[in-house]
This record gives sequence, C-alpha cells and structure tokens, in this order.
Amino acid sequence: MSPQKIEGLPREMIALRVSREIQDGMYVNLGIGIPTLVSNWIEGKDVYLQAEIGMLKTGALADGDDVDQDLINASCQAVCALPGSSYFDIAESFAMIRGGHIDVAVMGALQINVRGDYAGWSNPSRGLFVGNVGGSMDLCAGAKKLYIAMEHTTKDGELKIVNELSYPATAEGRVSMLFTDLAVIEITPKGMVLKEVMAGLTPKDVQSVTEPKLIIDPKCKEMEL
Amino acid sequence: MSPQKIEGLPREMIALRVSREIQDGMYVNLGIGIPTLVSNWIEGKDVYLQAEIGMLKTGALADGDDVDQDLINASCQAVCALPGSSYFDIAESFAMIRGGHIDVAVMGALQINVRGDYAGWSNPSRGLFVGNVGGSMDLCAGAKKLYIAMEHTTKDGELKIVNELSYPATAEGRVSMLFTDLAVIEITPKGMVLKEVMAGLTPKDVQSVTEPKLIIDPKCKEMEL
Amino acid sequence: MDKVLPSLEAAIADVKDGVMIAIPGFFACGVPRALLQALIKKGTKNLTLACGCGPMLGAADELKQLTLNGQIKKVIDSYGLFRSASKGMADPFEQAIRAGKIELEIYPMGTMAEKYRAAGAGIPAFYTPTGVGSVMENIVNEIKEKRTPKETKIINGKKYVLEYALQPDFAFIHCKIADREGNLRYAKTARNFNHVMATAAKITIVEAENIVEPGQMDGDDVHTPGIYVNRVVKVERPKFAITID
Amino acid sequence: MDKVLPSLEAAIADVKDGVMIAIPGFFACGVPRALLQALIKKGTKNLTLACGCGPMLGAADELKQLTLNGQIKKVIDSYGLFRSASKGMADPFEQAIRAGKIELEIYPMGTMAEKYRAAGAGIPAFYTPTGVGSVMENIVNEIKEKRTPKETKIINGKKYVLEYALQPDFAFIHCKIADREGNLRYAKTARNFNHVMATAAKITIVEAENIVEPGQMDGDDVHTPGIYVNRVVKVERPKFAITID
Repeated sequence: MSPQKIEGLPREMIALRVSREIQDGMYVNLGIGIPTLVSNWIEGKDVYLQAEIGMLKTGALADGDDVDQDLINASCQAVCALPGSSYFDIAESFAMIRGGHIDVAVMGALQINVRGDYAGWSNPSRGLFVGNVGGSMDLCAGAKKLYIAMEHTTKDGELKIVNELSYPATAEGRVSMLFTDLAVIEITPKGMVLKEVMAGLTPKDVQSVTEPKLIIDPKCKEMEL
Repeated sequence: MSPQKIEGLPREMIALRVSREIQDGMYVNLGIGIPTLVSNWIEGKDVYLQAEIGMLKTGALADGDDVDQDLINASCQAVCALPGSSYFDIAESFAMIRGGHIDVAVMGALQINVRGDYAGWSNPSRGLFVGNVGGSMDLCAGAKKLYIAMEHTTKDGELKIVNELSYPATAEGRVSMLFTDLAVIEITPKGMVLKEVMAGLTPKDVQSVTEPKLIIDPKCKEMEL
Repeated sequence: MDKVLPSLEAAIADVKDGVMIAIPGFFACGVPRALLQALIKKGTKNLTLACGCGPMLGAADELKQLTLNGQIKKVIDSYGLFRSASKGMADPFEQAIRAGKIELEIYPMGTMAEKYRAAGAGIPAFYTPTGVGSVMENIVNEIKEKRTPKETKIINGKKYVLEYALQPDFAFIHCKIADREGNLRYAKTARNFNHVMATAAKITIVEAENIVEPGQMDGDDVHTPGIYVNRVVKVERPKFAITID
Repeated sequence: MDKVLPSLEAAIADVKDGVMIAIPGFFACGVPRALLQALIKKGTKNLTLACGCGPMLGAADELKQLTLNGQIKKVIDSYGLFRSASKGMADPFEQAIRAGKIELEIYPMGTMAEKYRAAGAGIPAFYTPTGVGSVMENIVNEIKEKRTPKETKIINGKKYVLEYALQPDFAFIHCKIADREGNLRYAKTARNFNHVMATAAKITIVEAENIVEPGQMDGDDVHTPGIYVNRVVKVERPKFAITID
C-alpha cells in the first residue's frame, strides 16, 4: 500500500525554486518537463541556456510570425534567438556537455535513490526494453552540477525517492540536489539531507513519502518562493 | 663507397611528372619541398589543394599587396584564396586527413625501402633524437594514396632507396608510388617495380643507384614530361 | 568540379538494398525529407537508418510509409521514437518494433554524435564517461539476446566505456545553402547532425534549399567543406510540424 | 556577462609558476604574441608550453626571451622548432634543448589536435592509426629514458595507438573578432589551433584584434562559442614575419 499522497506545490513553483540556484554568468542546460519551466523564472538574469540540439543562449518560446522551423530547442519547441546566441553542430554541442563546460544541468526523473543514482530515460512498464535516452546520460556525465526537479511522488502516490531504483538508471551518483513539490534535498556522501520543506509541512510529512531515511539539516527551513 | 651519382632531372621536372597523376576533382595534400612545386603544374586542372593548417583550395603564392599574414599554407608561405576556398580548425583539418578524405598526399623523403616504409621526419645525424614530425605521419595514415617525390640519391651520392631504413620511419608500408629525378617506381607486394626511366638512362643505370633489386616492368618506358 | 545533379532520383541511383543510411535531424529540424521521399519512391529494402535524435518524428509521413513498405531493417538512434502510450500503440513503426520486424539499437545522443565524428575523423574508437553505471555499458537492443557488454577502462581512477566509430554507406544531408563544389551552410539549429554525418559516410548526398556559385560563400563561413560532399540536388524548402508527439 | 578585461596584466594575473599553457598558432600564423609578451613581463617560471605546430617560430623574439629568462621547463609540440643546422646551433632555444635545460615532447600534429579536442570534449582517450610503425608508438622525448611504449589495440585487423586527452591549465588565444560574451571569430588560416585549445583549457584567455557587442556576430558564423572563453582583452593587430627559416 502506498503512503498517503501529499498535495504539493505546482510544477511552476518547483521551477521557481530551482531558478534561485542559477547565478549570473552560468551556462545551464534544462531537460524536458519541469526543468524547461525554469527558463520562465530566470529572465533578467545573465544566464546562458544551452540546448543540446546545438545552440547557446536560447531565448523565450516563439509565437506566430516569430516561429522559425530552423530554430527549435531540445524539447522541439520553437524559440527565439538573443543577441549573442550561437549555433554549432551536434558533436560540438556534446563536447560542451561531456567536456564539463555546463555549470548546471536540471533534469526530470522517474526515481532517485539515496546515493544520487537516478532513473529517467526508460519506463519498462510500457513493455519496451529501450526508451528515449536522448542526451540525458551525457548531461549527467558532464555537467559540473546535476539537479533533479520532479514531483515527490507519482500521480498515484507511489514513491519516487527510493532505496533502490527499479527502473533503468540514467546515471550513478551524479545528482547533487533534488527539488520536489514538497522539499529541497541535498545528496551527500552521508545520505539525503533535508534542507527545506514546503510551507505547512513538517520534516515528518516529507519523510512519510520518502523511502530512504532523511537526515534533517539543523538549519532545515521553509521553502522560500 | 657510394655508387657513382647520376645527374637527374631538376626538381621542377619531378614535380611535373607527379602532376600527371593528379586528376580533375581530386583532393590533394602537398608536403614541403619538391611536393610543393607540384602546385605549379596543376593550374587549369580542377584540383583542390588541402593545407593542413586548415584550408581547402589554396591558390598560388601571394606577392606584394596580396600577402595576408592570416593566409599561409602549411609550408608557411603566403598564398591566395580562390572562389570556393574554405577555412576550418586544425581538428577538422586532421579529421579530413586521418579520416581518408584526401585522395593523394605527396611527400618528400630521406629514405624509402622496398616495403613502402619511408623516413622523412628526423635526421639523427644532427645529433638530436626528435625532429619536426608535423603532419606527415597523419597524412601517411590517412591519405588514400601516398606518393613520394624526392631526388634518387643525396647530394653526396648516398643511396636513399634502401633495403632497410637507417633513419626513423615516418610510416610503414604506406607508399604506393615513388617519383625521383631518375625514375618512376611502383611499390607492390612483390617489390619495387620500375615503370619509367629518365630519357637517356637504362634500367641498369637506375639499378646502380638503388639498393633493392628492381623488378623491371615489361612495359617500362621513358619518363614523359 | 560541379557536384550538382538534376534530380533526387539520379542522386540516389546507387543506394542499394541492405545499405546503411545516416539520417540527420533533431526531431523536426534539419531532416532530409525530400531524399527520404525519393527513397520511398525507389523502394530500396532492408535498410539500416543511422539517426541521432529521432529525425523520423520530423518525417512522420515518411516513417509510416517506409515502415508499411517494409523498407526498414534496423534503426540506430538515441531516441527510440516512442510516443505517449496511447499514440505509440497506434503507430505502425512502434508496432513493427514490438513485433520484432524492425530492430532498434540505442546509444546516448552524445555517443551517437561522437561515433559519426570519429568515423569521419579516422578515429576507430574512443572512451567516454557517458552511460557508465547504466545499461549503456552494454550494446542496447530491443532484442535482449543481442546485448553484449562493451569494453571499459579505468583512466585516472574513473571508469569509461569504449565506443566505436559508426560509418554509414550513405548520408542524406539537408542544408540551407550549397555551392556547386559542395561547400555547405546550415540554418541555425537545423545544423545538428548534418555536419558530422556528412563527414562520416562513404558517400554524402545533399538536398539544398539554395545553390550558389563557388566564392559566393565566405571561406570563413563554410560549415561543411566540399571535400565531404559527393552530390548536391536543389529542393524546395520543406515544411515541418514543430512537435514531438 | 562582460568578459572584457582592461589589460593583459589583469588577464594573466593568476598564471602561476609551474602551469601548462596552450599556445596556438601554425608557425607565424595565429600566435598570441601580446599574451606571450605579457608573460615575459610577468616572469612566470617553470612553464610547460603546449603547442601544436611550432608557434614559437612565429614568436621568435618571445621564444628567445622566455628561454634566456629560464621561464620554460618543457615544450609539447609536433614541430621541434629545429632550424637548419647552422641556424639551429646558434639558437638559444635549441641550445637549451641540447643542454637538457628544456624538455621536449613530440606527437604527430593530428594527434596534438585531437588531444586538445578530446580534452575539451570530455573524451579521456582515443585510438589513432597515426604513428603506427614509427617511434611514435612510444612517448617521444629528447630524454630517451623517459620514452615509454603507448598502449596499442588491433581493431578490425588494423593496429592503432591509444592517445590521451591533454588539458592545459590556460589557453592563450588570438582571434580577429570577439564579442563581450566571448564568442570568437578567427581570420582564415589563423584559426588553426585556436579553437581546440580554447575548448581544452581550464581557463581560456583571449587577445582580440577587435571587440564588438553581443549580436553583432551572426550566430551561424561564430567559430568558438563564448562558453569556452573566460577573459578577453583588446590588442593591436600583431605583425608576423612569414617564414619558417
């Protein structure tokens, strides 16, 4: 039996919380899903978004006459260019990614465990062995910091923060921070450290929907949005 | 004691003979020395010269006002661009070379042996172990056809076509044709086949300044220039 | 050397049954749709399509037709082309995968990019950190029996996987501008896999939205030098639906 | 993020004794002479200069000064910088090599290019056909005792040598145009090693003949995206003597 699901923050608020970690001058790659929403919260910041399709400094989503079929982001959405945007081929794009030039990658996940392993590329419940791996494993291998942004549990209340992954891993031990609709958790060699909880919740509430035993940071505080 | 040196063709004539092998549409890399002179004989042909510095379709040597210090060939000579010339970085340049995209590379040599090994990058007589290897080994590894253009013997009459190299090898078994001031020799699995000799010489004359036993092609003819 | 041919048919005349063709494109962007349509018309069978990021989603009509015609033997890609559960089950390509009629081999996208780059650059194999700690330490195929472990090596205390160059027989390339000698320029994010695939293939065939004379492109602005290009054909600018599902 | 600094001195302030600096340039073309002059002024010692094709021949005055100052510990290059017998013996650098005061390590030029490209691209090692059958199957150094065999592997019946990525601490880059965010364009054959070295180094410092605002360079025409660049300084266009002796 699944523990009782807790109603958390909307996806946009998870994205807002992640955006607080993004500093001026950073080169950032945002994965599909909640990570893509982070771009809505960094306007005005001097941040360079990298799209693995082969673009640096992607702008806002394009509408109407601004749509150019030769200008999409890695989520296949039409985007705008900015002054200083550049384009390059896919080998150069993954040279950037694999070579350690991306300061922060933010990815979605199906599951994550206490060691910072995470699963995000293949859901065997669909009855297929392989999935859409895309650039996720390269981003995990290469980004200086890897953040996960996801809902704390599935829609049905199943746990996603687990002791052992049951879905195929995307990467081992690479995640440093986890941002959910309920909490902010740091992955450390000692285990998962609870840093922030949603307003109105207690650490105990968060623990109730988290399989690994959480270490409560003495400075654990309410998520500021 | 060295065999008696034979007076051969001038360097320009060796280059002319090599140029006869270069067909329209070919991508060609010419090494320093006699190979560079080949470019004087292919004007009018639809041939693309690659310079490993990062240029395709290098033009004639530049003079006077045409000299641009940002436009040199791999021999460090100022050159002109042509309609259709392109520039690229050094990794792309050696991708072309190593990746098998160059139809013919023409190189100079200090020594060559019967198996198509040749030495060209380091002359230990200078008392130094290392030399200027440059791009020669990459060209040997990657060019579809590797030709050597050189004088048949040294200025002092020492043999350069030998049974075993005494200088450090540039590459093993990669040379297919050898063009000298005295002869044209094909390197085959059976040995060195004499294809052409300079006007006024006999195969025996060529053999007298060639250490390995030459196979005389039944169709062996006079070098046409 | 004028590399421009009058028709797509002439350009793909020697594309025979059983060959491997590189198909660039990132979802709906930079996909050689005109060449794919010519391939359907020609009816070539037993094909391996070497992709990189789901270009057949940007050529959904062509994928459907190639699948229904039974022209595809195998697809190599980082993006398995799987749609949402509902759409996927109704999709002929996904049905063919599930039925074992089309083979699917999966690599991480950066590894795909590097495999083509390596083939073009004469690098037979390279080590990468990507995929370590995942099932990508094996050859990953829908057919589990074909899965075999890849070689690994510890370098400076870190584990890496050995990956090999991938050399297709042909590359179908889409570009914005080509000159008659095969120098190419791409538009914005439509560049993606086009350049590396052009370098990797034994024979590279280009569909170009525009053809110009040599010299009309600045030498510093060439994206793919003509040495990598064998044939060029002028095509109309295609229309892509920008969506991945 | 404005990456432009007011002076070369400020740009190289953290270049400490003992570091490895990548120096691009192909003989006299594309060499960062202004940064080298600042390095001489600073007097940093015990340096390893990671080159590619004899750039110090295009900066002969700077090489002489660096040598006489005893600033160089080691040079890595494909071009050993050796002149003709007569000139070589009179050259302070060659004298220092012969006296064992400067160490010299040699790789084929394409291998040098690929070592930098690999470092920038997160590829720790790669196989290459270049140098097989030559002394380059070993680490090649003027000091014979330091020669050790490289790993080799037979792939599809052919022998290859394993070469490793080379990551310098700094790269000194020369370009024609930089924008304030570090996007770069090079002029013609002055591009040579500049791009790969900019990607390879931990910190990349650029001397630019011209500085423009972001957006003044077309995104399709950027040679080195700003992600690889840490600092930019405006310099006068240098003069090179075009000769290799």
